[in-house]
Amino acid sequence: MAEDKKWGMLVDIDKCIGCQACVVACQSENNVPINEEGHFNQRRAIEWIRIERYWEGEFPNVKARFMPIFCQQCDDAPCEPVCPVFATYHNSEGLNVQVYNRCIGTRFCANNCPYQARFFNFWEPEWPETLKNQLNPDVTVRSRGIMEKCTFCVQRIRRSTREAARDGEVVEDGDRGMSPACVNACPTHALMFGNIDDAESTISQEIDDATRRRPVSAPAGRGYKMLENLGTNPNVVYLKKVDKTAEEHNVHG
Amino acid sequence: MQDHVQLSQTKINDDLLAGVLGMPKWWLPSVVVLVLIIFTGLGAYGYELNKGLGVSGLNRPVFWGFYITNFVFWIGISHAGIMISAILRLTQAEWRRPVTRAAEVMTIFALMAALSNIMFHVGRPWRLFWVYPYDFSRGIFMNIRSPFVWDPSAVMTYLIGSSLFVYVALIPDIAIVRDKATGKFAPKIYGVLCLGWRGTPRQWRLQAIAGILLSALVLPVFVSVHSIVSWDFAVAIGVEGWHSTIFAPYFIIGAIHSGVSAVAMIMALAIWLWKLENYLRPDHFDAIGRLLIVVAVTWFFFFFVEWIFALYTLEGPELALREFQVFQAPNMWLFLGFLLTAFFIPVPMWMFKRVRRSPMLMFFSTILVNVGMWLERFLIIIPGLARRQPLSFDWGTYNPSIVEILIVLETFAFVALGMLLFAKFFPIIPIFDMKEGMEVREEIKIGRRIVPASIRETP
Amino acid sequence: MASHTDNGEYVEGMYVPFTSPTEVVNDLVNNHVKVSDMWLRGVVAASILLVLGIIGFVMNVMEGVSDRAVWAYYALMFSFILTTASAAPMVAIATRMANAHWRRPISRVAELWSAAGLFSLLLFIPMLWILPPLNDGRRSLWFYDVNDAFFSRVPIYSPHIWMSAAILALVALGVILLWLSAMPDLALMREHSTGWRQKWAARLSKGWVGSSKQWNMLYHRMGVVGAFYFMMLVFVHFLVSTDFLMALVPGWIDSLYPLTHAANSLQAGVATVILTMFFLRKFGGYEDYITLDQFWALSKLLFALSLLWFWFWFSSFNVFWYGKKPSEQAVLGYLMTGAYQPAFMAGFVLSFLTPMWFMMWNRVRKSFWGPAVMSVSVLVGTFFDKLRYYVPAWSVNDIGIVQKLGEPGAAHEMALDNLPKVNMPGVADVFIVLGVFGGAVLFYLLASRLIPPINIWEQKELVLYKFHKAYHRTEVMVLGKPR
Amino acid sequence: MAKRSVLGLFTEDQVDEAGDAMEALASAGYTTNEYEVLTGTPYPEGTFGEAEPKHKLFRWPLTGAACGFIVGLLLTAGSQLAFPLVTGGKPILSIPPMAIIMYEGTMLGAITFTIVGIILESRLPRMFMGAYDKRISDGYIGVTVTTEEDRIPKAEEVLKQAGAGDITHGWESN
Repeated sequence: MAEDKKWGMLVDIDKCIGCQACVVACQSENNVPINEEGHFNQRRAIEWIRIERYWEGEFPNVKARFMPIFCQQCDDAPCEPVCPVFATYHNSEGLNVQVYNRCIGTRFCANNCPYQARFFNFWEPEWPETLKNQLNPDVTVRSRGIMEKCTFCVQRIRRSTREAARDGEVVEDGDRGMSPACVNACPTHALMFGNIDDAESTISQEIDDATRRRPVSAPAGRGYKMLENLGTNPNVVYLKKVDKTAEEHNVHG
Repeated sequence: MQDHVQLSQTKINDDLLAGVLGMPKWWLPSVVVLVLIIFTGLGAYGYELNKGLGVSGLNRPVFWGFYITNFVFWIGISHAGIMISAILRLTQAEWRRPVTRAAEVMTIFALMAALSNIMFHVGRPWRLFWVYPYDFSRGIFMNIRSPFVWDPSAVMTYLIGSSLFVYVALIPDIAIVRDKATGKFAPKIYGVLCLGWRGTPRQWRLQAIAGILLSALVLPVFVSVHSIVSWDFAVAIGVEGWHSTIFAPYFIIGAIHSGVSAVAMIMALAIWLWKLENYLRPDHFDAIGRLLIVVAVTWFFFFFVEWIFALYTLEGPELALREFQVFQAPNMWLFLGFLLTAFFIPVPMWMFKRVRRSPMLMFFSTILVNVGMWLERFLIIIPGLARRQPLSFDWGTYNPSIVEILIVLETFAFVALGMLLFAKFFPIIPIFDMKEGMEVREEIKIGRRIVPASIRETP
Repeated sequence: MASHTDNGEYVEGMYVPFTSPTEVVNDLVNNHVKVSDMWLRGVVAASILLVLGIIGFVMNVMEGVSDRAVWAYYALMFSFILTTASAAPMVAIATRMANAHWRRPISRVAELWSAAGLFSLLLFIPMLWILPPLNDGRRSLWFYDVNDAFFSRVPIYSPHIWMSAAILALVALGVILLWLSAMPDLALMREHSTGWRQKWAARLSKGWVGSSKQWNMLYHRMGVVGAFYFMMLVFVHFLVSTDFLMALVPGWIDSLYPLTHAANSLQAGVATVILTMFFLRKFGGYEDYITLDQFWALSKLLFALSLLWFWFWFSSFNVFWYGKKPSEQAVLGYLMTGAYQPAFMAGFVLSFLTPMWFMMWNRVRKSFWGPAVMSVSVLVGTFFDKLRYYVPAWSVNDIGIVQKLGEPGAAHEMALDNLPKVNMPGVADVFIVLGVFGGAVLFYLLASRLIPPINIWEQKELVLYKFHKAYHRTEVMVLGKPR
Repeated sequence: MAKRSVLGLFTEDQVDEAGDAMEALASAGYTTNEYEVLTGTPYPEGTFGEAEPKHKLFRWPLTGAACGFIVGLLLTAGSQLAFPLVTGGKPILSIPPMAIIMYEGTMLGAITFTIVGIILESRLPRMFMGAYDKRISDGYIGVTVTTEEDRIPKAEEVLKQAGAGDITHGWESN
């Protein structure tokens, strides 16, 4: 069990059925404000994880393709260096963290994110009275004028490591409910979370198996990373749909 | 050739101080109007502060809009000041004399306007000072790897530098105002401002050196400022069409294009407002027109190269972006307007001597240029952000809200007001420089031809 | 009207011209017609080098034109001549447009370099065979794309066609400019000289009698030709740096580079002129004309252009470095930090750091040795800078795009994945470098015998428009601004 | 002790007379830092036969540049080392950004120091105007002598002889 951590995610497009359970789970876990219709029309909806739906083929034999997209926690994240106030940086566990208190809202990071995984609080977030009490006490409620994005549910990671430390154990992937809300919520286990620095961990096994004989110029397994040509080195690996017609979409985003 | 008018020093004083000692009747009304516009804009900003940036037209993925466009535009305008005064001082071009100060003053107010745009733009402006190494209590400094830290450092350097530059060049004229001003306090105040200038040979000598030395020092800064502004965009790899190495020089030359045009505009205005036709001669417009042709053509070449290399890659997303920029409404119309106003209407106009020598025509052609250059910035920033790229699920659009429009108008009013106020308290045309110009003018008689000449101190 | 010494010379910091045009004429004509042995030595040395170069060229031809890597150094030298000799006339053109009086003694010195343009034309011919046409998938300005119905209709030899046309135009313009500005002087030669020189002058001066009509035409034409020369120069650099350089390296997309190529050439051109001035002054016997004024003014220009060098380089580098795109990182690594790093460092130090540091000081700028030494540094620096671009680029042999163009999004992946082996200069390459250098100098020396290297008529104008006069208790300089 | 100063006023076209006055003053034994010519416009150097003013301006920009450079270096390197946060896989000491900010610092230092230098080198700010005449702004040329009280009348005499129109007196203290 390796001590050094590098959290990663594995998304199996083949298993995704586009049920949006992850989206709902994420919203309630991370105190993401309710996206009313208005917000969507203004293109200001905040979804840390979103299911992108692409239609493929011509009617009648048209297929829906689903693609869960969230912060890829890139190693060479283009969003990090451009923040003038260190509001976002790379922490020791390979996470691209967002420090809300520091953010002054230049929205530079959002421009530089090729995955558009960053969201800006254009309005003061509001919840109906009835929902006020279900806010997650472990997660900051972001004020208006700052950026936010997927954190791999860092609060869960922290809690489980803390508890493990208390019991004198080293936390394993997935136990003590450490994996992000979206992963727990996915009915088809399309999402997998874990420490990719640890060669034994299930996720590393999966990724290794899926991405053998990289780079993408000579594609082997189903594994690929989004927009790899930009050299952002994401920590999220996608697995192609097992379907010839899907390839173009998946390989190049 | 130099169809100039030789004037006595008293005459020069009276003409150029008319706006300072007296008050033209149009002055107060126009100030009132401008102040009203400014208050409207600030009201809109207050509303934005209160409600949040939701009141603007910004959205995901178009996170930058009018404010940044306007920021870049004003930075561009600000570049004319140093461009005109520094380069023409260094080349000792005689026609610089009347235009330098107006240009430099415009630099200062344009820079302030640009900075204010950043304030309008950010989500939490009350913490904007965090980009400076100031806040020790917070226990963290700014991230100097961010172009948004390079920007403030460069712009502040430029602002401080050019303000001091203007002040030093202003001292002898303040002394003149001190001698001319009447009333109880004015002479005292000006006396303090001019630091007790008396006009000894030593002071004049250093004044001359200051012109050259400071020009040489400010020029590199002026180059760096807009390069850095361009890197705000060029270093980004997330946005198609921004990641291009040519951006730095391309922005510079664009800035000069719009800035020099702005100077020509101000010259025309000065003629009409302060009746300075004896000082701003058709020759000056002719010269600035020639300069503008060169600048505009160079700028167009850069524009051309930038496009060639966008297509050179034959990359799908890049081509898609360009297609979106040029062939899809509304960008299509903006692009068309931009090409016409920034290049294809004014430049052919300037080709004719008659146009170059007419303040009226120069005024309108240069206004066109600035409209065009504003559109250019808009077309660089927005279509790229609309993300015509593989993740087609997130394509965006942008419609500015009334709040943004009001605030943009406010910046224009602000610069205009700044110029008017400055012109009320200080001579907007450098008096001593004009006098010197009259002093050094010479003529050489060769046979029947009289060649204009000018006196230089022997090196 | 002005206080003069009786002879044109350089008296404490200020240039005192000749009093009368006739003196100017006599002095310059005499100086021009006599053959100095310094000149003969120069010709002999240059010819020897040229012969070496031809030997080297033949050695390369033996190896054949199929492998581009063999010709890397040849391409380097072509671009070097294009960057130095072809850019030198700009000094004359620009200053003439700015109507700067100090240019008058040296405008011809600069223009004569367009004679060396003929040599660069010769150099260019073999490159047509070495470079592949578009149909083997090399990138190009002409958007050749085997898959695209429209683009594939582009003639596959477009780069060669356009480049040849452009460089031909450039050289032609240069020679025409030289001829135009020489016309009045040739007329002088026609009157004042004898033998073959007189015949040649008579033929070329085209019945120049110096009527005011002719003068107006001359000024006008020189302006137009000069402007076109500048445009063509920029265009040629644009084509060379894209179709003959960047296109060869997959993933090298630097939209600023064509302009960098042109801007650097201006810097090198100024350096070339300064160095030529220096030699003409030292060995050509023109001390009275090429004075501190010229060195001072040109060294300011060189200083500014050296700063520009850094700005262009940094603008490209910063964007690549910050962007971290793999394709761009690969190119940076190959051209800058890789095996060619020494060449890059040499270029950086000699073309930027040294001039910047030393020419900051007026004492260096306002001297004869300072600018000369700095120009040597700049020229050597330019050589190494061009080396680190051309040699690696021409060593890339598999452009390797064709097979990728089929795949979706192939353009993204056009990156330099396998680095070619380092290309060290062989004997032939050294010979070629020396030979090209010698050839250019030889062309200049020969031309300087046919046409006076100091512009006599502009020198006469100087006497009219620039003189000193007493002003109350001091003396000032009066500068006329004709036109 | 308190000094007094006297000013002789010459008209715009009395340039040479003003020059004469300066020469006369010199020959009357006044030192060059006692008498000065005041003009409303810059005349070419030495028009009145005055000596070229010596100044040490050129050390100012260099000092300023050096200071600015050092500050920039400390600031950039220091802030990165003090908060070693990795951003975008860039090195902790990233040279290009440091270069940019150090450059700005250098230029800012150079410019501000130059301005200060120019003001100080031109002997400004000056607390006491001494003998001065507003008409100098209208192109009149003033020759002023600043010296001990007892030598004032002689200076006045000299100025009058040289053809000075009006004579004004002023107090000087330094």
